[in-house]
Amino acid sequence: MSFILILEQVLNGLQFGVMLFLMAAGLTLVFGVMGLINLAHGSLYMVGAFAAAAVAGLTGSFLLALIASLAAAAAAGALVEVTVIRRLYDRDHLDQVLATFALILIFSEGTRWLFGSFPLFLDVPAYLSGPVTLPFGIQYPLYRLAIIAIGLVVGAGLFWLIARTRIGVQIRAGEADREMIAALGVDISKLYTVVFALGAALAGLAGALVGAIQSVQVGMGEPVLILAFVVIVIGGIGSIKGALVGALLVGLTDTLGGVFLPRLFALMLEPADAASLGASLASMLIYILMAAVLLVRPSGLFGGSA
Amino acid sequence: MKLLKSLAMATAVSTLALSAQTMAAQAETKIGMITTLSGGGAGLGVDVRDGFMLAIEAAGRDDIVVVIEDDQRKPESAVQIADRMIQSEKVDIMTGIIWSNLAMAVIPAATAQDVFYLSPNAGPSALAGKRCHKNYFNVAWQNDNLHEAAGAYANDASLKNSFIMAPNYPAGKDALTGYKRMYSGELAGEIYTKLGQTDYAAEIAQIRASGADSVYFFLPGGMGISFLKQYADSGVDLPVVGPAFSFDQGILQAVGKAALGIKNTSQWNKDIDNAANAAFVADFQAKYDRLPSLYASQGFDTANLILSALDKADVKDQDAFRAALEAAEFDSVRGDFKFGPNHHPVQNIYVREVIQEGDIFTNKIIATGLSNHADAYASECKM
Amino acid sequence: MGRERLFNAAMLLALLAVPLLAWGLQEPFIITLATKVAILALAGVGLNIALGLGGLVSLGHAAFFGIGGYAMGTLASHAQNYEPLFSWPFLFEGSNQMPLIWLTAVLASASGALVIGALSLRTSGVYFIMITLAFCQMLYYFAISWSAYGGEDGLSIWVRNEMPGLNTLDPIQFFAVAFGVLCLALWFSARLARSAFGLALSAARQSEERVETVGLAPFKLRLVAFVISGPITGLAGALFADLNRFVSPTMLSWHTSGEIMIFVILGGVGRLYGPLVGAAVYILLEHLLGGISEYWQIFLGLLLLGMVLFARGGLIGAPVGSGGGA
Amino acid sequence: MTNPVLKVENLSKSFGALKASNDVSLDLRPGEIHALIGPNGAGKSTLIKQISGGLRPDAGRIEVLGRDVTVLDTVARARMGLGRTFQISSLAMEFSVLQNAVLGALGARGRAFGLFRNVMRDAALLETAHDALSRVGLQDVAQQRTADLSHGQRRQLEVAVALTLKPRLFLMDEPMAGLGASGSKELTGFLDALRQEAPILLVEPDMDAVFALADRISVLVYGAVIATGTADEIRNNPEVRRAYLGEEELA
Repeated sequence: MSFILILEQVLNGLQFGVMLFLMAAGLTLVFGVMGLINLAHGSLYMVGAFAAAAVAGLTGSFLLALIASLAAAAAAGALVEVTVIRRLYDRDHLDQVLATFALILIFSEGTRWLFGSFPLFLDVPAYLSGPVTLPFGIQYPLYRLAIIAIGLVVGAGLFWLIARTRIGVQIRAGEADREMIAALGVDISKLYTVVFALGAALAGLAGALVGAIQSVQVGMGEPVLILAFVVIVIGGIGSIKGALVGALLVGLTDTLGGVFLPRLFALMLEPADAASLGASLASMLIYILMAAVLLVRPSGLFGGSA
Repeated sequence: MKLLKSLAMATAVSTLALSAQTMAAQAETKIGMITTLSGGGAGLGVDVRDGFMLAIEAAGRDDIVVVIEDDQRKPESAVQIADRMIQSEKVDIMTGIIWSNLAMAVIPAATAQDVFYLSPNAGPSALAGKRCHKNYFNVAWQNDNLHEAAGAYANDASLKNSFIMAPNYPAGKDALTGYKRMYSGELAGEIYTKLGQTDYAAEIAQIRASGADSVYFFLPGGMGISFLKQYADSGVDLPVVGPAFSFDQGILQAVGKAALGIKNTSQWNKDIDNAANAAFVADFQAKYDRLPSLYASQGFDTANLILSALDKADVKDQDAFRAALEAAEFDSVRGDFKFGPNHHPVQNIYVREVIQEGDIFTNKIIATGLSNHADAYASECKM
Repeated sequence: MGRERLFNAAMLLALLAVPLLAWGLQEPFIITLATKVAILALAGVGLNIALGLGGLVSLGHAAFFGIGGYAMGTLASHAQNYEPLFSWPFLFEGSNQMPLIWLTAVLASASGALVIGALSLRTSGVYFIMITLAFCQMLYYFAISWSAYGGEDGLSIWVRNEMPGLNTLDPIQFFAVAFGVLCLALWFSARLARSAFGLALSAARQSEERVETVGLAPFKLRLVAFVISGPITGLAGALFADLNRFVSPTMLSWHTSGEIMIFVILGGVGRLYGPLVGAAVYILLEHLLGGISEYWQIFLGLLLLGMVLFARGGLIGAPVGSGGGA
Repeated sequence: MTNPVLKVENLSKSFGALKASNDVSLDLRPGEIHALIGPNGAGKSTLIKQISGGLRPDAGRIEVLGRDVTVLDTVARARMGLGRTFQISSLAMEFSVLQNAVLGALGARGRAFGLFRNVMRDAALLETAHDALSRVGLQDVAQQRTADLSHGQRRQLEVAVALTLKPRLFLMDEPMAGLGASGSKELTGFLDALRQEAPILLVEPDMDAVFALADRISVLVYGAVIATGTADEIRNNPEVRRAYLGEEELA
């Protein structure tokens, strides 16, 4: 159990956390401002990845692909908001769950109809590929460092937008009291479309960034969606700060748990059992973490209203 | 264009079947195909169906009706469709299932109701051993075979300390058991990852620290793509060996140059030189505008096996038809094809290497991992 | 209320008539389909007690559906392999008798509901939805790696379990069993809705403060509702596993929770026969659309979306008009 | 004077800098109506919420019938006979008027886990419910949905539901709000008789009703009780006059 391996795993945890933050930020924003549960958020992640793969295939430029992922996801988000989501704001969570559950079906099979049934090619650009040696002699993929950097930059941008800009003021006011800002003459419907499209763009970017090192295929958004929900619940729904803390917590727990639990059990049980028991407990770990947090703080670490 | 064509054909065939259902002409042979045609794993089902239909249409017989249904990779849907095909559409033969868990849900019940089941893919160990059945045939392989061949190849390539990895589910455990059955070297590590895991940074770090001399992994579908891309990007350049599932035609294009040079084991490749194989590859590419994958070859062989048996016996006379199937006198794309006592293939399993032809990634055979290899469960099977 | 009662009776009769007709025409598959509708409606009736009556939006009811399924799977697999399940305090080799299996399924899912309920009911709103989802996912991942009972490959039972006095292999008789249990559950939930407990639980859904002020503890009411709701969905799980003669972790996945919730919402939340109508429509759609095209799920998605956006009161609300409710 | 039904000693509660309750002490004696008046934002509702158990005080004690209830929750206090009506009515809107009353009677009985028998055919509960409804004059709208009631009728239903609990004391938060002149007069008469059944701590801005009904009045300003006494004592108390009544000439 070398020190270098532990450090490398912590970096992996951070990278996973940052990616989860991009997903969770949009989700918690949409719920915080509009009080809407959006199960189709994972589909926007997929739309971003597919758009990036398509543009990278045509133009060969990774930068254009990232821009395309932001644009495509934002456009898809805005379209869905105007046609469907707009009718759901005054409905209860039940109808929102069912409507967005239906959207998942439409997005998944629609994407498969357009792009075919096989995974798409999206690769790390040459200038970002290969490992780089960090202090303490750690060999770490440059691209993952890039993801951490991009994630933190986008995160800082989001905090700046929320804290400093006009839209930020409207978003925070909207979170506090939706009826009030309508009364104050803020064009509610435009604000909601912008917030929803912003959340979608963030998810699309996450999809594109991760798509380069994972598989761009139909249904890739779903496992990430569940993780994003776990993150915003731990962090406290509606709080961007909560989403960041929750994302890093889940990222580290999932990564380090997956590595150290099997070794922990290996001390007690013989290898084969330790490996499978460790692996199964590791996959349950984040759900145990979420249940524990909710029992101690029923509305998340930084949670406001339920 | 090709999507619309296969879409139209599939609808035509199933509507034809539905209309034909009322007048169940005696002479007719009805085949029910249940496979995964929607969701993430749809690529495999589409390949098996396209390979199968290529052979059926080439035969141009009008006394065969094929009913195709999508199981959405859900066991209860597969069971529901199987019940309908057996109880209401009275099919004689069934095929198509890709995944082991769906196979376990459907096959025992189907064979118990006197329906022949020819598996074009899933080969769970239970159905090859204690719970084999006279009406059950597997045309592809038993799940462990490709992994056993990889173990044998590791010995030949004098790999002494390999790090092995698979998802934490039955097929994953079977895979590593199969590899260890043939592999005689040391194990630098044996880890099970979460099913559907997409980030392997933690595992790659463990490989780097384990001092292994090679890596053997079984990660089907999207899991394999993620692992290969992250492995190529991590700077760990230990040789990698895997089963064909992560290197077949549908997956290779999404992995790209990260897979170049990687050795993988398969019972089929497009460069096996026999007439049937060359014709199959050409016809498939002409009809579907893409290179066939090993799943397509398995679908194609399954159809030709049925056609050869129908030439010799009527499917209603079950014993005669079973004997015809066991004889397996058809020219398989894999060359000579014969069944073992438990109706699983006894065949060569080759070692392939990933190469690039133009802008298409594909494989070429470099060695034979195991020749005339039967599965390890045949002895437990008492038909 | 009269019109709704008439509509409900018509729905129940339809569910009875279709398989009987199919039995006459020797169409066993239609009977199996009707049995599946009855069983999934039963799962919905279970959820509707917590969701419709108590306002508890649980996205984790697949946990009980799966526990019931695995209770059946465990007992039946030990019975068919003659391996003892446990030898202390008495040698028990599993069983393939439905009554004993149902009892085990009900007890197992009730204790599951007690544990999950006691922990989850400390939260409310979206947090409650998410914590129930979390417990369900925990069981899902546990089942996948629990190789003793097949893990992800699932567990197949060769022969359907027996019911004294009936041949459950005959589709129509197994339909009768499922239909009977569904009618029992509908009768029980109707009585429950009009009982003292039903009144208090429904009041807690409308105004928690009012219930506290009259001296009743909302937490206890909701926990009891959860512990009544869980086993009914668990019993449906056992029957579903018997229908397919197969148990697998997919019964525990959050998709299954979503589908059970769809049955309740489609039919109209809080409507007594909502789950019956919802399950029937959903399965009919899945069956009919399945054949049309490879991309049939797009149409299913569009139809579901249309129903949510335009049929406000659910499928029962539309023809029967508002009013009614618990 | 037997010992008081309700005793509040040095109750304090602050939200950040705001001292909503500032060392409040008061009591409620049997057969008495004790009115609590004060300008808006004086902390009347916060005080009621602490007495009923909805809010935990920072300091101080609350005693009901001689037992310390400071740490008990709303449900426990209700079971000890503390009946309450709300400033913003909190009723089961989907229920009929009768169902809300039966809910109260069920609460009084304490056991709500009858799973089978139809609660609306339970003779004992129905009798209590109908009796309470007729006492507040709602018996002829018993079958109407609560959501369709007028604001005044909802105030009456709040009182009726409290009655079904057969409480040992009443906490009433502005029961007259929204009632017309005739409604207020009627309710004033009703409360006057009610005091024999159980004493009432009444928060009410309607001065005529307060001075007509209250045996004692406490004046709450900025969270503190500045004076307690009979109607006349309060009317002539200079501090009260300056802090609260100001120029408003008393009838």
